[in-house]
Amino acid sequence: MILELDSIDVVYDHVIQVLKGVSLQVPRRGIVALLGGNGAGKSTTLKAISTLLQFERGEVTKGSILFDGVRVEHSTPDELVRRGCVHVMEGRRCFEHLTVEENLLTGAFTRKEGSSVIADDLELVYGYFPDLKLSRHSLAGYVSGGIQQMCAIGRGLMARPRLMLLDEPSISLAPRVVEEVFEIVQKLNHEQGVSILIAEQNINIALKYASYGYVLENGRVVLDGEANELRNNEDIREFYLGIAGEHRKSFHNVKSYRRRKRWLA
Amino acid sequence: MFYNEVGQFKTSYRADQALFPIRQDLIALGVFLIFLYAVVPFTFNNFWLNTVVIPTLIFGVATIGLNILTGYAGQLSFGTGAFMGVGAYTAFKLTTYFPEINIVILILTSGVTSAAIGLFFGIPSLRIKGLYLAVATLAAQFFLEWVFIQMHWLNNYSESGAIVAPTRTLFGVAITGPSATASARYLVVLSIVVLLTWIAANLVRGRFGRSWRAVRDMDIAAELIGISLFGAKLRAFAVSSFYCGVSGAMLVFFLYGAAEPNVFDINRSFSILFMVIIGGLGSIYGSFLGAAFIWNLPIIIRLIPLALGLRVEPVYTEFLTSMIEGALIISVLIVEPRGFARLWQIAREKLRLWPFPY
Amino acid sequence: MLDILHKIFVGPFIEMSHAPDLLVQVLWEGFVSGTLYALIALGFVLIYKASSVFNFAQGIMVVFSALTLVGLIEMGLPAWLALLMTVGVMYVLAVSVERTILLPLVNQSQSTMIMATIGLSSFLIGFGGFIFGGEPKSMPVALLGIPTGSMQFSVFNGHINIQNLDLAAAVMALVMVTTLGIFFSKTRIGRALRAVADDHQAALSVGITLKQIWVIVWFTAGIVGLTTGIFWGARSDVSFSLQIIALKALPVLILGGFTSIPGVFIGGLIIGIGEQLFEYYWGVQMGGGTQGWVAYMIALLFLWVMPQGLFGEKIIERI
Amino acid sequence: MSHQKHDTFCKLLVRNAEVYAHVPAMREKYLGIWQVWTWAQVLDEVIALSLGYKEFGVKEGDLIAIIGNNRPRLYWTMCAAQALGAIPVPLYQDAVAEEMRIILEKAGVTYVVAEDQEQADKVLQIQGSYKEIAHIFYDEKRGLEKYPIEGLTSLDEVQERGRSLQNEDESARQKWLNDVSKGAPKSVAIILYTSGTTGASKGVVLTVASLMWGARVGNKLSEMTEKDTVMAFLPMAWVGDHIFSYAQSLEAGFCVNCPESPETALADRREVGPTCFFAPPRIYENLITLTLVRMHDAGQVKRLLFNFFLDVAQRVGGNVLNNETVRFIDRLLYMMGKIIIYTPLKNRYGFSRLRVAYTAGEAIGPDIFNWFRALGINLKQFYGQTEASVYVSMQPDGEIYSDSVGKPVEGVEVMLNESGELLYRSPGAFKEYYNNPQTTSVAKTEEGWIHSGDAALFDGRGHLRIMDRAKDLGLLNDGKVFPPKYIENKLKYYPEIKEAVAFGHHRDYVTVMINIDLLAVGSWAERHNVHYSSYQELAANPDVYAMILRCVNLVNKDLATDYFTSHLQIKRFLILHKELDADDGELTHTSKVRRSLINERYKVLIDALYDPSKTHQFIRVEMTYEDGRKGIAEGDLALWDVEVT
Repeated sequence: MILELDSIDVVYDHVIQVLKGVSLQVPRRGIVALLGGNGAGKSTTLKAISTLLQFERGEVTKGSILFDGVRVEHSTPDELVRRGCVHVMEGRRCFEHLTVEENLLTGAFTRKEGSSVIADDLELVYGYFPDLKLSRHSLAGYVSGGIQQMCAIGRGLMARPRLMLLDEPSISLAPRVVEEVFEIVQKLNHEQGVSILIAEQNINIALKYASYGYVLENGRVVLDGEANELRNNEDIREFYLGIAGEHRKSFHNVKSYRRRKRWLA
Repeated sequence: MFYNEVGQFKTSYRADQALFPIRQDLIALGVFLIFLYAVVPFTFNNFWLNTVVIPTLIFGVATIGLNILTGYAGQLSFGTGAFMGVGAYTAFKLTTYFPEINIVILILTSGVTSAAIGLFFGIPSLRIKGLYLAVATLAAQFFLEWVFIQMHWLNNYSESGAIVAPTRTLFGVAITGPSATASARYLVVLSIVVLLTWIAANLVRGRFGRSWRAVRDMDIAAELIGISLFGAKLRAFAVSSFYCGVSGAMLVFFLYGAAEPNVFDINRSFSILFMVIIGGLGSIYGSFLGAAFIWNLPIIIRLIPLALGLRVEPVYTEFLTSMIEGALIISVLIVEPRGFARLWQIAREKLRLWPFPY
Repeated sequence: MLDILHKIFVGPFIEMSHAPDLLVQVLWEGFVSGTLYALIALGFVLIYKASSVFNFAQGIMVVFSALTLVGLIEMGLPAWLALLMTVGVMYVLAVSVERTILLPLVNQSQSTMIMATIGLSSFLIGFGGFIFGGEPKSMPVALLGIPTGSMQFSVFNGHINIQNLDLAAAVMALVMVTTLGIFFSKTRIGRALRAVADDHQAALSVGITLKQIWVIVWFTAGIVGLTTGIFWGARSDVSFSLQIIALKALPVLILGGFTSIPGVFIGGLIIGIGEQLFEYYWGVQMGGGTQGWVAYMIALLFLWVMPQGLFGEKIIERI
Repeated sequence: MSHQKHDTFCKLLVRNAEVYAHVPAMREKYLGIWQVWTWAQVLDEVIALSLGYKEFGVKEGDLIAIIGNNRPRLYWTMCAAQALGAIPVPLYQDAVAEEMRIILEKAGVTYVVAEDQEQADKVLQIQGSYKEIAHIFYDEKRGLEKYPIEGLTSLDEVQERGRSLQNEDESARQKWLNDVSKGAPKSVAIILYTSGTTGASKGVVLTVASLMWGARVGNKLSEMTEKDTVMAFLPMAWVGDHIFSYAQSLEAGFCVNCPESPETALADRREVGPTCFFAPPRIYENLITLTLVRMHDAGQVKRLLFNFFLDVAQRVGGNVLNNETVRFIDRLLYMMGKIIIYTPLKNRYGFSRLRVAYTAGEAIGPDIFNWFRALGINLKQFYGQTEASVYVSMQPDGEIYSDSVGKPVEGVEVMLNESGELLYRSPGAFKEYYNNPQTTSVAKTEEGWIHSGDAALFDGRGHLRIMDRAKDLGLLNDGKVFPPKYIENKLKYYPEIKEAVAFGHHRDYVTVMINIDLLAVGSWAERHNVHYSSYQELAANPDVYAMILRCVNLVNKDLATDYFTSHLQIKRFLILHKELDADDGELTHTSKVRRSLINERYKVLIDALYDPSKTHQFIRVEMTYEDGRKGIAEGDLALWDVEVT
């Protein structure tokens, strides 16, 4: 196991409890999906792992996070990056006033090797993301969403990570682009052996690539299992895939009262 | 603990949106007003009235003004001192030309001129915002300061360059000038302050207030839903300068009795900005908390060593004050960015929920 | 009415043509104050470029560093040791600012950060005054090996004199601007600085250590402040009134653009020269003392046309 | 205005419309503010409804089922129906469609008034198999606008029809008033289907006269006037709500407040501030659990103050309320406690303006009873039955003891038969069980005595003490009496335990089956870093078992102190893997335990409890989700022993 979370609690501003007893594991070279609607606590979980939480007045109040067997929940983001855990944040977050290439180069900030080694890595990233090479000199602020997403992942790759945390890469991207991005991520996993933890709302695509999945609902893991097991779990299909019974759920007879969901048995 | 809200329910939206929907708050306010009107003028001696209470009230009005512009409308401004000066000089000129008109009315009308000038210096806000807008207000501050010094017509060509408040009466009692007693001046100032605070509180809750806050929070979105940014910002400048103008006029007529141009310099703008930050951005009663604190801080610092008996040269107290002021602003911004008002609000909320934590 | 128009639009230019040497002298005076404005503004740009925070306390850091230097020299320390000690003091200041203000306020809005720096400037005034006393002090120029005396030139059959001190200041300003310009665009740390300015959370996620970056930036701004303090103190004595003049940096920045280092130099010259010319040819008729507000009026005019200044980065706003 | 003239509820309404014309009669919180109707307005609304119903063919003798939360127009439908001679039949709104069909069919209901889309859907589903329903009316439009069914109309339309009728024909209103004035007290006022703890639910037929007697007695006991105000939040099918929010309100003229929804009932109650409050023990238990859970999360100082002054209250509160003599220091401490804890607590409960609070329907745990009296809330326990128009016995002022139900009410005769069952004779007695003469004859003897079905005894102070349901009263093998309710109430005092079922009839010792409270145990689990993702996982956790063991030991210690009850100590217990729920028929809709069904459905668990060799027992049980979908709940439950002193 490259990453193990043991029932962590996260509280913002000492008051708002966001995560309650979340535990999950990511096997070495595995792809794991963290599923759930917005506000379920997916981004918070990733920020707890990459310790970006401390800069949002959030803190892990209970439980522990082991990366490669070492407790990291109270370390600093740059230490995490040096150990090989990179967090590609939600909404891509490229540096708008830097060019695409400068963005990639900042990705290698923590690397000690000489400029020649970094140049090779640059070519490697361009190999995986050919489109990036075309727009390498334009300001990241002006390129399309898809390119920005690839630039963000490429930037993460430049730090030669062993674990990448991808936060909703499919957000505001066209389905064809999402497919393309996920294909490349899978290739990365196979060829470079980078294990991936993806937080996604788009359950369809996440379960297509991930081997194992956790379902988060307002801060608690309510269900977890193998990807195909989850795919045909009857409650997942009803609430996240909108399929009731065999046919697709029609929304014109939506009730004005809400059925209380019970995750029993 | 003191709140007993059982039995207080609303049967109309108007009642639900009242300024003080909970009865206990209304009672507390009533008691406080009675204390201010009946008890303070007779029990407090001149020292307390002149150095603590009246200045706090007067600067409270200026702080409300700046709060409307910076706290509610989100437009940074360093021109408060100058707008106060405009109010003071206008009142002085008006009372020299129309001595028989009641001084209180003149003071309120002097606010109108400073509102007009505030409006003028608000025009740049159409195209620029944030730091860039700070330049426009700095321009106003330095330019107006220069005008106060240069244009002798403003102070009726007096050699000292200062303006002196002549004696004026209200209902036969002298309220300005040397012969006015502290409690008379206090009562007039209090009435004006209560009136202006009430207007501000409702203004901020109403349509104006909502458009200001929308502009502050996300001006692009505000524009999209149809709020004219320029209109909202200009209104904020106008109302804010009106309050600063009236406060400046009161400062000269009801407190100092006379004033040179340096009373309204950039340092005055900074100290009012401190009052707004510490009091609480975007809160009317927070302005008074901030004004009371920042104005009385140097007095406290001077009193404590005297009480402890050790001699401190006056220049050191000045440095000590600005050190504490600076440190305090930073700590307020870290602990509670919304200032004393928010702390007061949290305390009130805790009392309402007592003994439960949530 | 006509003669007023004449006074404003025609008179001054006639005067200029009559006494060209006087014009050159005024231009040189403008150039000198322009360089000093540029130096102050440089401190502002450094911090803005790296943390999008407009540091109101930059003016006071100039005064504070100069005061420390003079105070140490008066205590009998040799000049070079005093200089070294002051640099140390500025480093300690940079670290403590990062620890007490920048880290706790990491995610706050820009206006909150501005108010924090205003608080910092008020604190530094008090602290500086408390330790070094309030009276203005004169900068022991000779000890620090700064050229004194002046040179005469004859031009347009009149003569102008140029202080060596001002020349040195101009050279120093140019040196600083070029080195910092290159540092920001080409080096690894420079790129990291710009990344932090754009999105400090994303910078963190890539492994840039925020603490280290901010300390570097505030320290360099401190050094720039010290050099400004030395040259400013040499011209007029070192006193807290400088803080008001430091506010002039704002119009300079607006002209030059908040994030461009070369732009700051040009902006500083425009303001410096513009101010002197206006004061000498127009201000006198209006009773003098116009330097106080002319700079801001110039900046306002520019803003009306180019909201992001001459060289500043385009403001990118996406919803 | 002598009593005889106003002998039906409709006549009372007409009187109120004159005498208390401008006094508020009913309030409903809707869209954030309270909508108010005075008595005069209520009369107009009822007339419009009544005439409207007539237009839709409602005639004398028809049965109108009323299903839904407490809504003004559902209460007015009762009066509107009674004016036409029809009989309102309120049902439990949280019953599953299948359960409702049985009652609708048994009663032969022809019209149904459903509150909202949820209830309307159930009735539409029932219409598939029970064809007799002529028309369905609904109050809340949300979601129903697009339903293309012609037998479905909104109450707005009904009232519209009623008002337009009055416009066309001036005399319509007067004709309605004349019919009402001819109303006979003997006529049937309402049919209430009991929750039926033992076997199928029975339809209790109550005449206007008996309900009127109950209302007058109730109002006299609590000195209700038109200035009072109460909350209507209990199920409308329960006699407690009917007598309190309908009969007594009409008789005394006080105001009834309907909360916006069941979830906001507590907050709405705090806004209204009722002067008189009535609820079953379950509501008081939940309040205590809520308080203790929140106080666990409170800060150090608050918790210290809370615990200190709570002890003072437990020690001295009761006698302060009964104004017995108390040491000066205690009285001082109690005064301080009043300012710091008790009044604010009452404020949070919404009880600050309370003159008197009642509990009935089930025996309340003595510790729970004392908790509220200690805080200074004038809580009283009384004993009543649907069949007796509620009031049988009431705790008189000054003589309030936690384990008694007081003395028989004026006009009610009480006696105990040889097997200890309580019988009573009262003007409030019910007429019959609807369409069920056979059980009626069993319950009512010739001389008018009614079998209560509860075992009771008279204690030394002449007060009545209810032991338990007669059928549930068991005997241990050594012949000692075994009252399961008595033990269960002691267990339910602890916030961690939501429900408990005790076994011991024809057994050697007492064992217990426990349901944990998800709220209390969940917050305990969070504090102790216990990881769980579902109710079943938490219920099976050994630490939770240990916690429940501590509670059982405390109960045993308490039982051991009294010679009469020491034989009732619990020897073994288990924690059930699912919550007992009304949808599965294990509880009634007023959350009383259905022992017969539980004994039969969980027989395998009970036998395991009495087989010392077994430490675990597998159980597989069918359960229903909210929307009626069936699911299987299975699990291997641990059985723990408890040493007995």
